[in-house]
Amino acid sequence: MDALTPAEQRELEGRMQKKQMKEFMNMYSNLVQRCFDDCINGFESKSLTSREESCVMRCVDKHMKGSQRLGDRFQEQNAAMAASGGLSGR
Amino acid sequence: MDALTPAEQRELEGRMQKKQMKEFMNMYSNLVQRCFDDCINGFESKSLTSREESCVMRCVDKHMKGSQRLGDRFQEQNAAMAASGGLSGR
Amino acid sequence: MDALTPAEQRELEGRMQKKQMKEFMNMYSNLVQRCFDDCINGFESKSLTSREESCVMRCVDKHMKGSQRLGDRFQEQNAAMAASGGLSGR
Amino acid sequence: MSFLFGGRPQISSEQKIAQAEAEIDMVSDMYTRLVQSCSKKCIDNSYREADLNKGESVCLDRCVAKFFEVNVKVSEKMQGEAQNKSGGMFNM
Amino acid sequence: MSFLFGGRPQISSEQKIAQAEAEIDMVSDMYTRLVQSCSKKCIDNSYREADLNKGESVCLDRCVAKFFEVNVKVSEKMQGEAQNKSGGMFNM
Amino acid sequence: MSFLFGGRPQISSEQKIAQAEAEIDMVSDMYTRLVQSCSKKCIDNSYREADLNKGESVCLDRCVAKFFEVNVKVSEKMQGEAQNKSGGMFNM
Repeated sequence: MDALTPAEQRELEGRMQKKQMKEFMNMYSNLVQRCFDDCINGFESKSLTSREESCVMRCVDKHMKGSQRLGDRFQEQNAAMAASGGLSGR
Repeated sequence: MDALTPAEQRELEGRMQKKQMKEFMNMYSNLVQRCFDDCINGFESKSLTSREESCVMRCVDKHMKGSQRLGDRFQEQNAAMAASGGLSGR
Repeated sequence: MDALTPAEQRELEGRMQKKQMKEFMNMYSNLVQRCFDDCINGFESKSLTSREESCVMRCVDKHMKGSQRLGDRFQEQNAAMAASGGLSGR
Repeated sequence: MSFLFGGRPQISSEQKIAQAEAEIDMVSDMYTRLVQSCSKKCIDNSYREADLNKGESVCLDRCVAKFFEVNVKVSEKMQGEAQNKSGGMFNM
Repeated sequence: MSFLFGGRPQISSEQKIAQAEAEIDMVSDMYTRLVQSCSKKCIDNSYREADLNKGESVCLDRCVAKFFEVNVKVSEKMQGEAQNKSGGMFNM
Repeated sequence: MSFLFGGRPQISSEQKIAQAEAEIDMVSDMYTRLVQSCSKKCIDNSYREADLNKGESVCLDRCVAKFFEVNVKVSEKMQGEAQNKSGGMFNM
């Protein structure tokens, strides 16, 4: 792919900022839904039990650590692939 | 968050109209897929059996009532949360 | 629905091109995820086993043939429905 | 789906295009969902062979027909509902 | 969710609108997910009857309350994390 | 993925930006799917502890490597197909 000029680069970065916001919100919502689905299974009352609440807390913790780790590995692999001229071809 | 001026309010409403259309279509498609997945399980013929058809009808009915109910509760909770200054902060 | 003028038609086609690209990429990603989910189940090593690799190859083949077939049937049904004035009404 | 897209009088060029765009989006979304649902119901996920076998092929064909029929039924039902009560179930 | 949308000083009109839009998108996305999760947990998918029965209705009501509570807990937790370390877990 | 994005000659500035945008979207979509798939395969959903244990951590690392390898295999296969027949399987 041809390199972008600095002006094109700036335009691209502008467009990316909006997307990052969206992606962050999407990840946040995924986390809420995932931990709700995995931890909440009884509907005898309308408040969380203490057991459910601590499950949610551990769930959030674990998945944040998980995506941190996955993100690190993903970037390493992506960098390695770019260096070897992998998927993005040429 | 700062209040919007009337002009900004109108611009926002314009953008929202397109989204509402999209959301309605998305909900419609969800309903078709959900009731298809839950009610259709045999492929001995290419037409719906009467049993499948009535399952689909009840499925649509039940989920429309369900989302009506969920929407009502959602708005109540959202209003209560806004009143108490909850998630949207301040 | 009213027919579009040639100019409107061109504008619509322009908008569609971007979407087709997106849809193709989405289908590609679906295929990767689907075949990964169905074929990869052990994490004793960081490389694919030969068994996993051939499962992925057959999975891609089968799903490409499957979507080809589904696409053909879909277009037939859609054409039949348009001819009979079906869902799009009028 | 005339109940979704039908009948506003005197619309502008932009609205006409947006309406056509929405119809295409709807069809394309239906196709995506049909591929998901029918692949799941008809294709054996052990992938012992690369070709669709006879059973899978026939299942896919019938699955498309049934998916369309469900779509028609749901659409008719919702048009009926929309006529009975104005206002509607899907307002948020 | 003030930690998501809060407090940039001196923003333009376009930014104000975009921010309001983002909040609405967020609420609407939450509603979509709530419908998915609560329907799955509360509605019996054999569809023997077209009406919500008593058990399903009560379950749906409580499900909304619990979903909101989880949302609040997760939001509070992440605000806490965001204050402890600047930088953040979700950078890609 | 040069078969997706490669080689149109003489493109405008807008096209160059759109192409770069599409590549970023593709990478970001891959990351989202990888998080879904690898979390499901590696993280025990009873959440008895807040930390990743050794087994989960190793599983996540290997899962990323395998996900990339599958991505490469599928991409190579489709480039091969695309060269054999012009026209293509994914036209709708």
